[in-house]
Amino acid sequence: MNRRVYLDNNASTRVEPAAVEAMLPYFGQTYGNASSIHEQGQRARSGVENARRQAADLLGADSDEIVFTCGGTEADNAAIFGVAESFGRPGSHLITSKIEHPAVLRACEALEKRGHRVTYVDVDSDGVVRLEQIQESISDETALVSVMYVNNEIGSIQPVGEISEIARRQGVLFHTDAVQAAGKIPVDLQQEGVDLLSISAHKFHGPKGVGALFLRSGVETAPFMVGGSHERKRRAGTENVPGIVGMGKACELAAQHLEDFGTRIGALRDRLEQEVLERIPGTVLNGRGAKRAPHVSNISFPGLRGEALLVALDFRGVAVSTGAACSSGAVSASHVLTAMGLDDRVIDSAIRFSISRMTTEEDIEYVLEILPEVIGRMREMAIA
Amino acid sequence: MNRRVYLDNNASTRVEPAAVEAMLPYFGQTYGNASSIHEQGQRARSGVENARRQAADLLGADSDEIVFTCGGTEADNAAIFGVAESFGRPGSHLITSKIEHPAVLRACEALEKRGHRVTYVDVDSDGVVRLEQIQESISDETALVSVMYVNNEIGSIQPVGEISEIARRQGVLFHTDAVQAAGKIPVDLQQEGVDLLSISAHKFHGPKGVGALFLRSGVETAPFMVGGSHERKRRAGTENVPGIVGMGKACELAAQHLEDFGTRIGALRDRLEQEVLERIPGTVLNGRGAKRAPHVSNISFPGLRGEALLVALDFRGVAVSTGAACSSGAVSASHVLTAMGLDDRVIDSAIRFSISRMTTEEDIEYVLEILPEVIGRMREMAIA
Amino acid sequence: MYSPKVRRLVGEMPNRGRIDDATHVGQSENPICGDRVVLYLRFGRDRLEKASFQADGCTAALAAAAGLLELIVGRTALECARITTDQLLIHLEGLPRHKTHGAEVAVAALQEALTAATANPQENDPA
Amino acid sequence: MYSPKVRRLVGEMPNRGRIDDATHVGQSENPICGDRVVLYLRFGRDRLEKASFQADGCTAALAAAAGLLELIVGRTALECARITTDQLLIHLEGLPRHKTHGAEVAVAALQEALTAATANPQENDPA
Ligand SMILES: Cc1ncc(COP(=O)(O)O)c(C=O)c1O
Ligand SMILES: Cc1ncc(COP(=O)(O)O)c(C=O)c1O
Repeated sequence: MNRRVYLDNNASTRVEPAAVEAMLPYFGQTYGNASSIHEQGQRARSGVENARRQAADLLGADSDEIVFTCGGTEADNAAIFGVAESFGRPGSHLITSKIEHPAVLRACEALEKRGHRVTYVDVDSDGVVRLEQIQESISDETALVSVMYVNNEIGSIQPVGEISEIARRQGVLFHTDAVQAAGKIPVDLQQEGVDLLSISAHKFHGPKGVGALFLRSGVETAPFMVGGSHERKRRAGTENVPGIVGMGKACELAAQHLEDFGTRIGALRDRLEQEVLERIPGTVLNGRGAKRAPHVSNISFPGLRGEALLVALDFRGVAVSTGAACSSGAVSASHVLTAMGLDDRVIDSAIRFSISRMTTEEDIEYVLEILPEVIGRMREMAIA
Repeated sequence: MNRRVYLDNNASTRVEPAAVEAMLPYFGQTYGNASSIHEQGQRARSGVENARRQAADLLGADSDEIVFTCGGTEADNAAIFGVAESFGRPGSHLITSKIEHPAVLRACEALEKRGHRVTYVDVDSDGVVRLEQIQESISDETALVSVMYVNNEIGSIQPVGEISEIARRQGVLFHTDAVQAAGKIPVDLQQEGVDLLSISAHKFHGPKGVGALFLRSGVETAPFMVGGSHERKRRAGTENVPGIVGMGKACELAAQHLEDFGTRIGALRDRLEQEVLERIPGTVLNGRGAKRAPHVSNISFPGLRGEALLVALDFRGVAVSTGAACSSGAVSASHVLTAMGLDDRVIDSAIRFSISRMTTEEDIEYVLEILPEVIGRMREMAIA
Repeated sequence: MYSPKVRRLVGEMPNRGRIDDATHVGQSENPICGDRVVLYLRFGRDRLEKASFQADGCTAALAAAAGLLELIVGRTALECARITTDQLLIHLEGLPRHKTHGAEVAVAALQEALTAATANPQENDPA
Repeated sequence: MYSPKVRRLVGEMPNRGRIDDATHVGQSENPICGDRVVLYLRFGRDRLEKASFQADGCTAALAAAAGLLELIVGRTALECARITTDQLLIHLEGLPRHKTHGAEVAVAALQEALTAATANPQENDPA
């Protein structure tokens, strides 16, 4: 029988059993609304506030600086729309990069339609933003700089410290999408000059449908979701108590495993990369020259098509993803690999392997065993 | 020992064990991202699509017309902002009522700041919107009429059929916040001329943090949450698979219990009301003259303060809520009771009892036993 | 939100109502939120023998009035006069941020009772 | 998204590559998405004895080419010529909405093979 190996952890991860355990009482016993004054509500409130501390601890933040959201997308949207709309002037200027997640890019595009101006800075061929372009485009009309911490497709770590310095010198707010950084590389908000930061629980073994926006103390933005006075009036909507509790537990566990993540997971990833490059001629490691998070490998097999390779690997029990989003049928080339200026044949054949702390050495061995065979077949089938 | 009686089901409900059961496999086993092409992802996708059918069935809608959200607030925000922003003209006109949930009211207010115009129609002393005001204010500049199905504070059922007729005659879209209607009174979208409708799972024994927006086939709105191409490009963000699956199960169960809800729960509520009015002199039943949903009773004890009464009842094991929202410390009078034109002493002393299908006869007996005693004490303490 | 102590005080409302043989009566009101507290005190030879309260106000004010009586019964007038809002807040196991004024109203009513001319001044207590 | 049949076909890729003794060769391309399929067919006396494919394209096109060969091997040229896109789609247990053109490319390559002059026309088959 096929072994099942899940190497699509950047898409979503397995929820930690301990996180599920922590959530369970909040479905059938402590089911009150955390805004309710009665004991049922207040016990739910305690669960939420405990989780807020756990999330704050993972990031080196203060509990008061954490606003829970329904995921990374909402956190990104809330940061971008929130800052733009509370900027003093009607049409503000934003700076972001060409390799952001769609949750940032689409929000910026929506703002452009509403009369705001957005600069999309380039990246180099390793997928790292060009700092000088940020420096050149920033001005006192700039409301926000938003550059991600770790790119989800290739894992490149962006120079967040330098960017925050540039923003700070200009007195401009800085947001970073840390959805692929939190729980994977050390993020310490006490050190870094980040004003807003997005995370999402399901990327580090927490439940789907819950995330958080860090809002540095003193930073005020227009709320994105409006309604009841939840989350200290910063985000409306009945708090997802079990989800938030699960996220809190996942934050605690991620913090505990952070060191191990950098070493053991990094080693697994390195072994995967080295062996694939060695055993399969003609492969290309994307973002090779960048400082990369330890859990992502983006490898191209020029001449093949990523999606077919994905399906073939899946048939052998290995779950991966392509750089290309083709959710609506029309395969569109990865905007990240495109921004890196890569060759079409490299872009079309890219496969993303993303590891988690639940990945074992045996998993990697299995992939190394079957991958050359699968690639071999696909090459036999290709039109010469 | 105190019995524990939960009569705050309009704030949130206990999650059905069967719904939790349905969710569990999606945390630790089928944890893939429902947008992923591999089998892990596609199994998650099946869970989501099955839930979509279950939600559609509860409402008499088509699966394609259901967009999952992270709750009632997001569904309301998405409807209001989405329609206003995709309306042809820059400054559109909206019609809503003074007794809407803050998720609708705050969204309308935000639109006013952006240059849209909003008419807030009055209600009568029973909490039912004045149809004639909708009729008078609607015009071809109106983008949307949004009036709730069932009011959350007093349970009054709004004349949704008539309103939709008025809107339809004028060619205007009609949204209804059915968060307190779905699963409690029959809602059949095949019959009703509703174009957009919001529901929230945690109000009918589903999990918190998941809801849905019904978008009638052919109705196109600008998406509220932007990013990846999820939910057929109508709502970005990784789908909360376990939450959605739990919501689906809750929809299925709510549909099965709907008849029972109208009869058994209605009878429990009626008994509670009658006995309270009889046993405790000087009480007032708010919204008495309106057609009301079977699960809500809003009763005032003039001379007392609702919140203190709530705390005193909680001490005896009975969880209820006040009309007044005082989440941020400053008690503000209920906007619903205020809109009904009630006396301050009635407004300040209102208590909402909200029942669910998990409420038993014994629960109601217990409340009837302790309530007169608690009210008696509070009256002894009051300044004459 | 509310401490177990506050919940118990509001749940049980000990010493509610008025006592007829009070030696001292004091009343205080917070004009902003409308909280009102009336305290009835009966001092014996040198100690507070009995006390009761009436209140019209939010949970915090009710609990503060009832809690204050727990703190002062059995004390001398001088000791009573020295009770501070902070001591009361500690006794209440805290009040929510925006609700500490409830404790102030109760302490103000006590001060008022101790200084004002009393309803039936059988004894003159050197407050 | 993809049926178990499609997954198996792409996973196993049966009959991939080229056969040297093909009697018929046909190629087709979808200019929009760039899918390309080449079919190699070896007809015996009156039946298709052997076939193989090469493809450069998306999952649907690959599966369609491999699936088409499963459908036609053992059939007469006439029967082969009558295979429709719909039959192929059924054999594939469906393709995603926007991907049915993958099946069209494969069927077009077959038509092309059957009508065009073949690489080594040992036999003339009345297609
Ligand atoms: C970098 C990045 N940002 C944002 C998101 C969106 O997060 P979510 O799926 O929780 O909405 C993702 C993942 O999808 C991501 O990888
Ligand atoms: C009528 C009504 N609309 C909207 C909402 C908001 O729903 P949610 O709590 O799921 O955001 C609620 C409940 O809080 C409600 O009662």
